[in-house]
Amino acid sequence: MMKKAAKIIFYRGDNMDYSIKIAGEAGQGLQTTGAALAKIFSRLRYHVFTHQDYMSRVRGGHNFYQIRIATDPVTAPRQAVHILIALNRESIDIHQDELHENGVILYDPDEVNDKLQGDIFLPTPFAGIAEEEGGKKIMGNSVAIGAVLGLFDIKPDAAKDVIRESLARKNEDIITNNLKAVGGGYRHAREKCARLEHFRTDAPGDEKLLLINGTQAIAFGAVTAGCRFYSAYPMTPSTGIMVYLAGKSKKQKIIVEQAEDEISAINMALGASYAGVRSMTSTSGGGYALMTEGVSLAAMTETPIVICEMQRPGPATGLPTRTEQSDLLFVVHGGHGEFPRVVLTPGTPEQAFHAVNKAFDLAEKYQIPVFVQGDQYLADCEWTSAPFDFSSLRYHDYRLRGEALGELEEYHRYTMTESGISPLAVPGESPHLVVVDSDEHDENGHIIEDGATRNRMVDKRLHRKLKLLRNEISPPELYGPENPEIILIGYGSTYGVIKEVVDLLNDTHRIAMLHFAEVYPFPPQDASGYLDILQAARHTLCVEQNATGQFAMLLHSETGFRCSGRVNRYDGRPFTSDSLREEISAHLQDT
Amino acid sequence: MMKKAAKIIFYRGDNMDYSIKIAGEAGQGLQTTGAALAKIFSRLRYHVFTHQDYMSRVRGGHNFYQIRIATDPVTAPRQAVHILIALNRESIDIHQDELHENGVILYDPDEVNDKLQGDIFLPTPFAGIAEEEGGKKIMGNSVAIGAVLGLFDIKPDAAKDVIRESLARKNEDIITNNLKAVGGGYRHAREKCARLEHFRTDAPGDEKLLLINGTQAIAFGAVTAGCRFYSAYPMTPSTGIMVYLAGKSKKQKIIVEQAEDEISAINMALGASYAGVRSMTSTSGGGYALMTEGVSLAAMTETPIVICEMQRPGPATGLPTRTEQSDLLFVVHGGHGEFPRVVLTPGTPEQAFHAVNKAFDLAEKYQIPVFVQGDQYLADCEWTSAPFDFSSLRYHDYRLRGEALGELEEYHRYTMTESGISPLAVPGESPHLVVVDSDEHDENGHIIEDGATRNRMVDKRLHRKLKLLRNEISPPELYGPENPEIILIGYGSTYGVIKEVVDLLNDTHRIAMLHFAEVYPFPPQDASGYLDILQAARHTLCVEQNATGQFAMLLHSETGFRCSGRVNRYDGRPFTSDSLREEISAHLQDT
Amino acid sequence: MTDKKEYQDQTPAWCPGCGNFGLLNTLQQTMADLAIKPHQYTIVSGIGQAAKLPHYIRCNAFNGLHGRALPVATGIAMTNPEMLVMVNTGDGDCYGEGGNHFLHAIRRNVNVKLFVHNNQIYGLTKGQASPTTGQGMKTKTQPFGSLSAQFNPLALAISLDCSFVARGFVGDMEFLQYLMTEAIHHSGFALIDILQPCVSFNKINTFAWYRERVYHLDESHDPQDRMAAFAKSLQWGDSIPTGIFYRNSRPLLTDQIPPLHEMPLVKQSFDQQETLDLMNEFF
Amino acid sequence: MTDKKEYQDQTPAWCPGCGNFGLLNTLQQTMADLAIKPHQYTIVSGIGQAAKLPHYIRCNAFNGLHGRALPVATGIAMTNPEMLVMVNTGDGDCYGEGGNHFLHAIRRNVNVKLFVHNNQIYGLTKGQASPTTGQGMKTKTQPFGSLSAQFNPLALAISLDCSFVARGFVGDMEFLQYLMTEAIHHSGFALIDILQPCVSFNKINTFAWYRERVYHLDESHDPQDRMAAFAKSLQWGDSIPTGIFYRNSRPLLTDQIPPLHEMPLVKQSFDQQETLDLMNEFF
Ligand SMILES: Cc1ncc(C[n+]2csc(CCOP(=O)(O)OP(=O)(O)O)c2C)c(N)n1
Ligand SMILES: Cc1ncc(C[n+]2csc(CCOP(=O)(O)OP(=O)(O)O)c2C)c(N)n1
Ligand code: SF4
Ligand code: SF4
Ligand SMILES: [Mg+2]
Ligand SMILES: [Mg+2]
Repeated sequence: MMKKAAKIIFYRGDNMDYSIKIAGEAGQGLQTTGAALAKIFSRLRYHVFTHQDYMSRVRGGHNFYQIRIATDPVTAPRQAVHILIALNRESIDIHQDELHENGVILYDPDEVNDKLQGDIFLPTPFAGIAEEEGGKKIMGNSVAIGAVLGLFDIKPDAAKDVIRESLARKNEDIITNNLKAVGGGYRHAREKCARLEHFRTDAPGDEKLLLINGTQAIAFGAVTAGCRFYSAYPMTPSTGIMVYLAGKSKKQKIIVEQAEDEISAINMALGASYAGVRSMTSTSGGGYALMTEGVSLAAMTETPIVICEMQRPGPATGLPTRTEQSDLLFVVHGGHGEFPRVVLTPGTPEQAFHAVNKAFDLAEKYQIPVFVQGDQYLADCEWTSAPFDFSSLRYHDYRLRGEALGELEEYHRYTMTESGISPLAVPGESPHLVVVDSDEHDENGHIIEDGATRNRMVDKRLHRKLKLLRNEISPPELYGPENPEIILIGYGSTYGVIKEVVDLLNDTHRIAMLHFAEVYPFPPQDASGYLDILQAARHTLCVEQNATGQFAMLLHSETGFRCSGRVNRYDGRPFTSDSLREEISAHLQDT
Repeated sequence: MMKKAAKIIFYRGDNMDYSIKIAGEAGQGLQTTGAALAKIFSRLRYHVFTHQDYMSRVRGGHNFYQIRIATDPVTAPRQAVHILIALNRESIDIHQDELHENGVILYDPDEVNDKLQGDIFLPTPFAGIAEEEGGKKIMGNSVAIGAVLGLFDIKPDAAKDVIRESLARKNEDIITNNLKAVGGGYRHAREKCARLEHFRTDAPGDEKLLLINGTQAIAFGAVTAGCRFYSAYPMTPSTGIMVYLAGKSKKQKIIVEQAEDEISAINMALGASYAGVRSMTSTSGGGYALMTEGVSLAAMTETPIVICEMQRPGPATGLPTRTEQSDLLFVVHGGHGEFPRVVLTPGTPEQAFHAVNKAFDLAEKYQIPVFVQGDQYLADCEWTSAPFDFSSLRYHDYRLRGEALGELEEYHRYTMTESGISPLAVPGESPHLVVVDSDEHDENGHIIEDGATRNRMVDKRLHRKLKLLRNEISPPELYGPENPEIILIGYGSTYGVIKEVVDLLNDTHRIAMLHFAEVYPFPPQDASGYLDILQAARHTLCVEQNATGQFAMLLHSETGFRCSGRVNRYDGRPFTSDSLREEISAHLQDT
Repeated sequence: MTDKKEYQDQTPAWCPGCGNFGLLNTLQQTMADLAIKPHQYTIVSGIGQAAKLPHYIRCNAFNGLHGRALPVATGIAMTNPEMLVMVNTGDGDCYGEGGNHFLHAIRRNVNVKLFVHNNQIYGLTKGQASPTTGQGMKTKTQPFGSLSAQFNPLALAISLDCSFVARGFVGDMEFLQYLMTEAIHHSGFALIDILQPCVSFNKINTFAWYRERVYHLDESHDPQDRMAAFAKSLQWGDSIPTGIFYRNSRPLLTDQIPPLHEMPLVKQSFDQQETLDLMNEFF
Repeated sequence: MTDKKEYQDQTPAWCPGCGNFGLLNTLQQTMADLAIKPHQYTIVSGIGQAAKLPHYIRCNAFNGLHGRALPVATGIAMTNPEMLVMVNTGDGDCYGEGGNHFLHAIRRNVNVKLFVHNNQIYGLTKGQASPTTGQGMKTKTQPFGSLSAQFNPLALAISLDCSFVARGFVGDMEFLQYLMTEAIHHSGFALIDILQPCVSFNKINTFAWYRERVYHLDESHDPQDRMAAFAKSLQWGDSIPTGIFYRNSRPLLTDQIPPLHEMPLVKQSFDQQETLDLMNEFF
């Protein structure tokens, strides 16, 4: 059965929908400020969507943090900005064009040595106000937060808890002074801004909202799926997963080991999995490249493992802090020899949370490598969402342990079975021995070289499992009318932006999104009618964050269906709903 | 224009066509004996085809070396054996079934403690005869050679040069005694064999013939293509390439460096290429897995490199000394990010020789990684062939060096050009600097992060080059009638066996082979009519040495064409012409 | 003490006369004498002749990739510190392809026993130089002789403050058994570099060659003395010391990891419900 | 002697106050004083903050993959022994991801100068422990502190008989320039481990911390004495020696390779016709 999105949300028209951009150098604290603002609004039960743009450096350069706040769910960035907090002169130059006609630019006149004229400017001496309020220069960030609250006339109290939490380890004085700085910023904006009438808040929703990004959702998902061992080597944009898990190591009893390289990372994780616990590793494209031999080892030894591959623009080091979907076919085909694998490509943090849960389940059930593939955009974007639904979470321990194992008369690691799945025993818990081998082997796990055993093992490991695996894959999600004339096809992190574009265009077009959150094995065509729907549509545009259209290729090679057109972006920046809408419109006009 | 095979050779019917199998343990010298026999026959201007089957061990186990000798060209192994030289009892048990009805088994009665009855046995005390002739036990191998010559009544003198060369570094006594042993074996066979009438030689051809295997052809090809630096890590079945090149290091001025691992191997080769010489590395699937990050580096830095990937059955260590074609899609899609590459899949040693030449040319012309993909079967099989045609060899030094470089006013490594190809300068030969970077970069090779430069560089590096590259790819070879009803589709090392099967079936069927020796970028469909021919055929069977039909997938994903059927073998053993014929016939009957 | 026969498995595919046989026998005898049951230990190996060993002794086994035995062993040892984890693998595997893991496994000090079958050659791939091949030795891929300096695993291990560093010789089985026993009893990462003649491809470092040169470090050698150990480790040539060069009592990695303080990870139960609260941090 | 300005290129993207600036300046000054022209040397680097250096100094540059600078440098040095080849890269890059190449580059003894910017941290990826991070230092990914033993590159290099082994400190630029000059003049693989404070992520090993501890090895230290060098290399903590610990005169790899005896490979002409004769071996 085709899964349908619960309700079609209509694009927000006149509803509250603002974008705030904080821009400046790395090291100016824009990340802290942005995160705090996002949290304040989500606590107020507004929908929030944030994304970040940062350079591969620790200080200086030019970065930004963009926050969208609205009463309806928001799932992508927009082009226009209503509030620009410019932490330096350069940020004004770069982003002034993006300002909404009613927008306002906050800047520190003591920092930007220039008199900037007009209503659109709200000179705000961040550090100065902080000092006036009795604090230190560094508390200018709190002034900026206060000023934003001021624009919307949200009382500074709303910031209290968030500020307190973000400074948890600081002394009370610092917290008090920061809160005073928020108040100062608030008053400054209320007093000095000439455009206050353009900023209004609608009543927020009733529901408590989560605010979570992709790496957090993946890591949280791993904890709830029973991950007990995580080894990895730091690599943007996957590092957030390790940071989250390391923070939970003690309480949740998860070993987090930083390996000397990615080869070690995957092999350690395989060792832990062999020993009897669920294990995972994560990396980005370059690290995955180094892991492919280990992926093949997982397959041959039938050792369960979950691998999160968070993409960034390649080849090689590429644009290390930006986004791209360019490792799809590499993940689908990586590793020498032939073996089954699963590749999940969630589109939102919530989907990522569930994907990781499914990944651990499938990896252990079928004793195969399972991938969760994301990208920098998914990793870093924060989404608000209703509390995650735990009812569909799986947890079943498929391993043969302790007594159950001990009671067996015989045990052979690779017993031939109809399903291809052999019992997976934990070594050491009984006199039975667990022997695994990267060479072709017999049922006992010992090296063989004869052709007949080889054939049987390939059938067991590959053909039989593959047959069952196909049925585990969910069909793509159709969002929009059931008989669309235009279909925007996507997978992975473009989910949110495509969805919004469908909303933007659905009053004038019969348009829908077809989103694949599980891409390998490719979703079977029989059960769900997605191929019929594609074939019946006039325009089928595959939207991808890459240069060659890898998903369009995969779709074609797996189903024979060729999209009528492709929309590709490969400059490392995400689509905004506005830019994608334009591209789609242009496409439709061309044809 | 579609390339056509020069002439259709007809299957040999009554012409001389014998298979000799030498079987025994590793360490019994069967490789030396086999190689000598093959050489003796090729020197006599018979056509020879040999293949080997060996275990992943140095002594013991069970191995064989099979030699086919004929007056017509032979390009694949056959099932039936006319002469079995059994070096131990086990070899008789394993291979007796394969004996041709008129065949004969040579064994050493002193070794096999059993009286074996009947005409099919020719007890030959190899060591005993050697000793009788005044030599040592170890010269039993020469007795075996002599016995084979005896069966065919080829005078022992025919062995003289070959024996002398193979013992080049030994003293004259040893050589003399070995030659005596050959004589002893000869006389023994003439005197004792009851089936002499079944062994006859037809007159050989006039043409001098080469005898060469796949790794030799690749390595020889590399030398003639100007390869100057080779770094690799030993891995079966690619090691032969390193051995050949190491042997030529001094005279041909080629640096051969054994790296500490495959990662180092490819990065060293890239360093050498950057420095200004043609360089290459080789490996098998597991090593290639480790190299994929380096492949991506080659692409980003636009550093020319040739990579020979010699496949063996996977996943992981698999069957390390056997054959498979299971890394095709991994080589086509390996490496993170998107970039152009070329994958050549020669079918014979001669094709391999030329493929390597083309690989070096394309790698340097387009500044990309170029793959020559083979497998254990291609690596180890020896073929006779007419002297290689050198007239089509390319050699052009595309690098900007010395004065030509010095005269330039400016030099930027990644100058934007219409072709996408920027001038490739050799550092150090002029004041111009050569700066390359694995990050995205500007024309000077310096790191950038802006989207506009990124877009331009992707267009230059990927899109523009890809357009030109497609035109460099040769169409597949059609062997057989122009309007076949049945087409056997193949790529890589199955060339010879498919060709023979076409010969075997072409009196009863309108059957042809379509062989792809260059698979990526996929040969354009427009210029040659191969797709029309495929579409017009009733049966299109894709023959592959793997379990999943990767080439059939690639063909489908690139052209939309689906083969009507597939023939796959994945037990690590090559197809024989007889076994493949049977499978094809079965297929045709089924449908 | 158990019968050594209990530890026998597949028939070895090694060449007759290979030094690996003595090593295998010694290991079987060690396990029998220590009465460590086959299921109580796991042997991890890479790829090569040495790395086939786990198929020839009854044990839990993970025969992994070339060069990658140590990370796998580390993963097992961290997850289940009650399991005796050993690595049996070759010089090429451990010091060549796997060199980086060798360094960092020593730094981690996991409780893994590393037995390197050092035949100073790549055996399985038929005779290329390994890191420990003597300088100048010619092979088919080193036509001018092996030009890189011979790798000294003991000196390196001592430089990294490896917790237990020893050398053995397969021709001296009793002593080797003593070393293995000590390594197993030692708490910490233990390296025994074991001289193991390859009769097929190493025609220089033969049984006779080693036998003429090896001697036991005498009582006067203090394995706690790092400088003395380093000095001894540099000795090679006419006389080659065997024995325990160095040992210290660095804390185990696993003793410093709080999640392991109560019991091995593999024994800890998991309750999904208890993890769901973590969601609250995101409100 | 040339003007240092000739060696300036892009503006560094490092944090204000970073130790890398001093290192860059010193290197530029060294090249200027030695009058080695930008096109006469090549700097190879991996990925990290340190590894950005080749963009900031005028030179031939190969900014490769994380951890893989040394093999690239080796390929260049073997192909063109007339080129001065240097590697500037980070501690994580060289001793972590690239550890295996570090070992084997030392063994090869190619004429490469390796300058490791040792800030005892992963800078670019924002503060995870590197192999040289002090034991116990907590980071976001080492919540219980870095548990592995601190990696000692000097001791390891000496154990491998590295041809030139030194330590410098960016806060002591004149001495660092002396070390760089010596390394460049030395024939053989030369390591300088350079203490380079990371002001953003390493709050322990700061400029002040190093300044209080570093001292110059005095004249009495004989760099030919391997045991003394090893002893000195183990010193770390309250006082940290800098200077040339060890040097020897092992032959260069490239001097032992016959194809290089006449001239650099890159200068040798190629005549395809001359190679075709090789076919005769197959008749
Ligand atoms: C990634 C990879 N590279 C190369 C190989 C081929 N290979 C298998 S064993 C081996 C060398 C074995 O040498 P050593 O570890 O010394 O073991 P020995 O056979 O001498 O006991 C090599 C190079 C491989 N299996 N995998
Ligand atoms: C294969 C791979 N793994 C991981 C990374 C991510 N990465 C980039 S730099 C770096 C660490 C840098 O540390 P170091 O070498 O000490 O340099 P520093 O920034 O401290 O100068 C890492 C882990 C990468 N680029 N490639
Ligand atoms: S090749 Fe050498 S190491 Fe391998 S089994 Fe034979 S003798 Fe032993
Ligand atoms: S993060 Fe550290 S090493 Fe990197 S530039 Fe900043 S101070 Fe320097
Ligand atoms: Mg060995
Ligand atoms: Mg660092």
